[in-house]
Amino acid sequence: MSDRVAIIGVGWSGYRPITPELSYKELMYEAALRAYNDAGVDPRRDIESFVTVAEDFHEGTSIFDEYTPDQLGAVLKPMHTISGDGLHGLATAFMLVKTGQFSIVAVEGHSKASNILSMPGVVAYAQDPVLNRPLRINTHFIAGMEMNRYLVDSDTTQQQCAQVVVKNKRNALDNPSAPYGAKLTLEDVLSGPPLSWPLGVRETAEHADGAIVLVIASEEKALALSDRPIWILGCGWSNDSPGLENRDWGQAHYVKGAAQLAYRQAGINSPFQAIDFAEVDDLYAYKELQTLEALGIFGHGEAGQVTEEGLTHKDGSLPVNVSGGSLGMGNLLDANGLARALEVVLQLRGNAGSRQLEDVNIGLAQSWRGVPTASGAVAIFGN
Amino acid sequence: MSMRKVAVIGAGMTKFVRRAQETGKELSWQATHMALESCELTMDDIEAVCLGTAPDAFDGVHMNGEYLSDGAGAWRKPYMRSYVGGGTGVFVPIQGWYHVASGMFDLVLVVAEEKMSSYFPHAQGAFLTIFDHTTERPLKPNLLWIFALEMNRYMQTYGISKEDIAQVAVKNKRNAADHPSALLGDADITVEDVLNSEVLAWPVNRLDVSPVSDGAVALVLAAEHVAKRLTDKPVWIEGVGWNLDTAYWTNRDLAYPRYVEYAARMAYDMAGIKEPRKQINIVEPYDPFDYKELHHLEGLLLADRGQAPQMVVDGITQRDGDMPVCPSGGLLGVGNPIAAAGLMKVAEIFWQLRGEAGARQVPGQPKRGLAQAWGDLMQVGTVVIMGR
Amino acid sequence: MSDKISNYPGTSLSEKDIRDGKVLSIHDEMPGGFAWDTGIAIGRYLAGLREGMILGSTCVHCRKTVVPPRTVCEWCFRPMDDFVPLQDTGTVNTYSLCYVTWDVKRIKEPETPAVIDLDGASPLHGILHKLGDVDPQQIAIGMRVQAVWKPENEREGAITDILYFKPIEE
Amino acid sequence: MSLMERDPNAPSVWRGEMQVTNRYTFGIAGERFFRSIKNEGRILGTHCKSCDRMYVPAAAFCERCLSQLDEWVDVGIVGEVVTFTHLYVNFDGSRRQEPETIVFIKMGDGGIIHRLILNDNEHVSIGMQAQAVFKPPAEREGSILDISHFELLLN
Repeated sequence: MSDRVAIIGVGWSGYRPITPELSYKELMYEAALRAYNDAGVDPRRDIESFVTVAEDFHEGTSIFDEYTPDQLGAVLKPMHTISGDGLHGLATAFMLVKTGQFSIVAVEGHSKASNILSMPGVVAYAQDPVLNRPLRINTHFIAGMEMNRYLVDSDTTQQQCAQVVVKNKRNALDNPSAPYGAKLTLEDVLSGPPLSWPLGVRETAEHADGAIVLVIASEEKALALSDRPIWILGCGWSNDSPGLENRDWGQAHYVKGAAQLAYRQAGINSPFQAIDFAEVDDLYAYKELQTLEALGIFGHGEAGQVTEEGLTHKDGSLPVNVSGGSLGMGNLLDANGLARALEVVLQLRGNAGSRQLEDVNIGLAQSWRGVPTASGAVAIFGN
Repeated sequence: MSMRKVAVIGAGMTKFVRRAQETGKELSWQATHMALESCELTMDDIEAVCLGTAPDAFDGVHMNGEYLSDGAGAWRKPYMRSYVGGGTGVFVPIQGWYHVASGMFDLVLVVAEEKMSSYFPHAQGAFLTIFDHTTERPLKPNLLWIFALEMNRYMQTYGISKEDIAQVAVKNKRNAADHPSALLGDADITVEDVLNSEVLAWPVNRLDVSPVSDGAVALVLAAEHVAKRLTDKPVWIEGVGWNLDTAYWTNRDLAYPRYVEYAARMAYDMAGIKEPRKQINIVEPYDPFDYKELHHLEGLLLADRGQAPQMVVDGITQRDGDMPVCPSGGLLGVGNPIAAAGLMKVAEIFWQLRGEAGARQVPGQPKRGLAQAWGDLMQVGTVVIMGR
Repeated sequence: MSDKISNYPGTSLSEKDIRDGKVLSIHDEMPGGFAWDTGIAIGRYLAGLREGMILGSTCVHCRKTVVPPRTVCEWCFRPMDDFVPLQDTGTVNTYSLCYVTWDVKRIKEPETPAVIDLDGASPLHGILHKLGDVDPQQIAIGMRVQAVWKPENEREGAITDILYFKPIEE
Repeated sequence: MSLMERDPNAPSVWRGEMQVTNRYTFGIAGERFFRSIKNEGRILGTHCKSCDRMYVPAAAFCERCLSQLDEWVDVGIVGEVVTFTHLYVNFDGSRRQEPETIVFIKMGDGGIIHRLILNDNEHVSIGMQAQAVFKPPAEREGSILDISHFELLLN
């Protein structure tokens, strides 16, 4: 086993509601080229293994992994696909390096959500085909039901959830990669149309296109190639029951399991003390609050209140989703977690431009695979 | 830096059937449950789960890995699904290998499932959408095309006859007669039967092809210190390799699977194997079509280019030959529930090396075996080498 | 097999079992509409086909001309240098005579898919298409062929603007 | 990132369908679970002895310990509202004029996801009791739709 593992290069393309000028391959290529350039590596010579995260039905192609190698420089190299979130892909690269067999690995994730003409139908195809799908209920209902139960269990209010939208969309205005920034009031959010009560349309992330590539390296390579490697201190991932009937509707156990694994590696006992900032799932606004509690950063029922108090704001003591989150950057499908890891890396390097946080040394990224799943991952980074 | 050793300590599999009543979750559970029982472990012992399944279109569930997770034992555990098309079945144990070799986990479940019969009206329909959506799909290609195109190129390049290739189908279907899970075992099949079966896509006849199937297979992987505690017959994963060629499959020579060679070289290097033809005792190469077994033996460097057919003709690859190939019966005989079929090959090597393969046991107490799968658009090779 | 395994699970059904309702089943279909962005390279490829031209792309560094065109060379990872018009003639690299549809129903006259290595592209660089105007039994690897195009006013910028490739005498 | 020139007149999208058509069997547990709904109007669970959990809908295996479950139990047709939502979009994403109410009704340690039909002036809240309303036996096909909906059970 090697010692530490670092991110030595990042590249991205997008994120935008549509990307009509580029094919998905060209979008991936743009992100890859930037990442390799950033890391100072030649993929044909230096990168030893490649990982893409993708799902067939997001691409409109069965066995999509066929189409991954060329535009990443991975032809005739060990490359595989993980049907998971970008942070699952990152964890895979982390493990590959930890085996000692690979010293440089690239991870790619992308979204061409704008090319999917029937998104609700595609998402619904993830419902259990016998137990749930015959009911023909729009899959957002799962978020509505979960939010309802979470609000009751945790004494959280709709206003507190709406506050997440105000914060994240405001943060997005400082992120040139975020297409959905806006200056909204609490009233703007609360007066928006309902989607799946108590969940509103404005509390739901819209889709975006984009691609992200990260270059991961062993400690030895990282120190040789990079003057500012960002260390992966821990990663974890976990699943709760896939069955809607077997789940705990109030709590995100998939976050807890993933966090425990990541904290154990990073040696973190008190996440609120240890972590300087976090990028967490907010595909639906309540998810940010539920997730922060499941991560153990705040106690059960506290996340809403601290959000109102401004603790998670950009200038608060533990900024959350300074990038703008998914509410601001858009839902990038399988690439969501990589967008979050990317933001953490940029912040830890001091490369985050006008949204740069001061004095940050440890950041956390977390992702969820969206309805109807109970699956997600966590990664912790340090500079 | 020395790598952590990883062992296979348990295996389970369902029957491979044309249409299973079980849901995909239930098939996964049956195989997983059996694998745990085989090494007397419970879910409390398992630290992480790896799943392999091929296109979502088969099971007919978007994010099929998530759907199958409970059957694979993933409840509140770290769980991931890997995907390299048809190569997936031999990739999942590689995924399990890096879970353990990384030092992250000591005991990992590896599960592969496929329920092809859920695609309706015919499983082949799922393959219509594997081609490039803009430049190829409008031609309405079906899966048989690319195999037929590759087989023809292979035959033409080396002057190989259909008769020689048909011997592979005969050997594997005969071998499968001894496999309790097999769908298409046939102890009496002849070369004539294969050659006289209906032409699907010349040069491919019906009996050159493995059957569409449903099924699941599971393994338990353990780190060295745990494996030694749990069993006195661990089977070590000595080398792994995988490799992906360009998606532009009409821009390369289909006569030789260089991606298999690259994957094999990676695995041989890791296993310290210098002379594979001497050091590998049993081979389970991927055989969804009979010519593929030959193609892959060449890519694995176990036969010279164009010379694999002669090995079959000479009986070298029979179960009692010098280098038994597909003693399980392979995909041609046991069946081809894609990802599960690949993992079945790894399970076969496990059972063979432990001397637990029953009627299929190859003589001579083999020490080392190799399983290989292939997938995508004539594009990916996955290789696992195991030894006692 | 392992001594502990006495029984292999798995319940086999016949098509009739399901059709007759001996076991319960349900059908579904995913609404799967896509509008894939063609991008720089494939956009031009389709535009070329509309004009009756097959475009490849060339990498000066690797001295390769490939088809269909792409913006990056997969071998050296440099940007491709330019589009290159190829000839619409080529050589049959391999072919099949396919007697079944995708759902394995018999057809009388075989479909004749082939990989055609195009003149002007690097050796062994071709595209998937079909052969036509030929007795299927006369098709051979190495045969010289040429594209038969749809009439200009029917072309739409698609690979099907080429109807098929037919043998030529040279 | 390209040296190659974009053609502004080139077709910018290629449209196509990803054909995914399926037929699902109900599985070993699903077969019995839905047969009993169809034939008897009864909702069955299976009990895991080692985890002491009652799976509803009945499952063939315990997802926690992977034991085989063969203790089948009638769990009745009434349960508590664990959570609910008023949904303003249809299956295809189009907007609804009036929302539909979706509930999760607890039965055993699991439950049923379904629609809740509210009578005039009725309001649902978490913790209320609701009961399954079945289709007439002649219209049942062996499906989750054999339960027409749930309705509140008012004391």
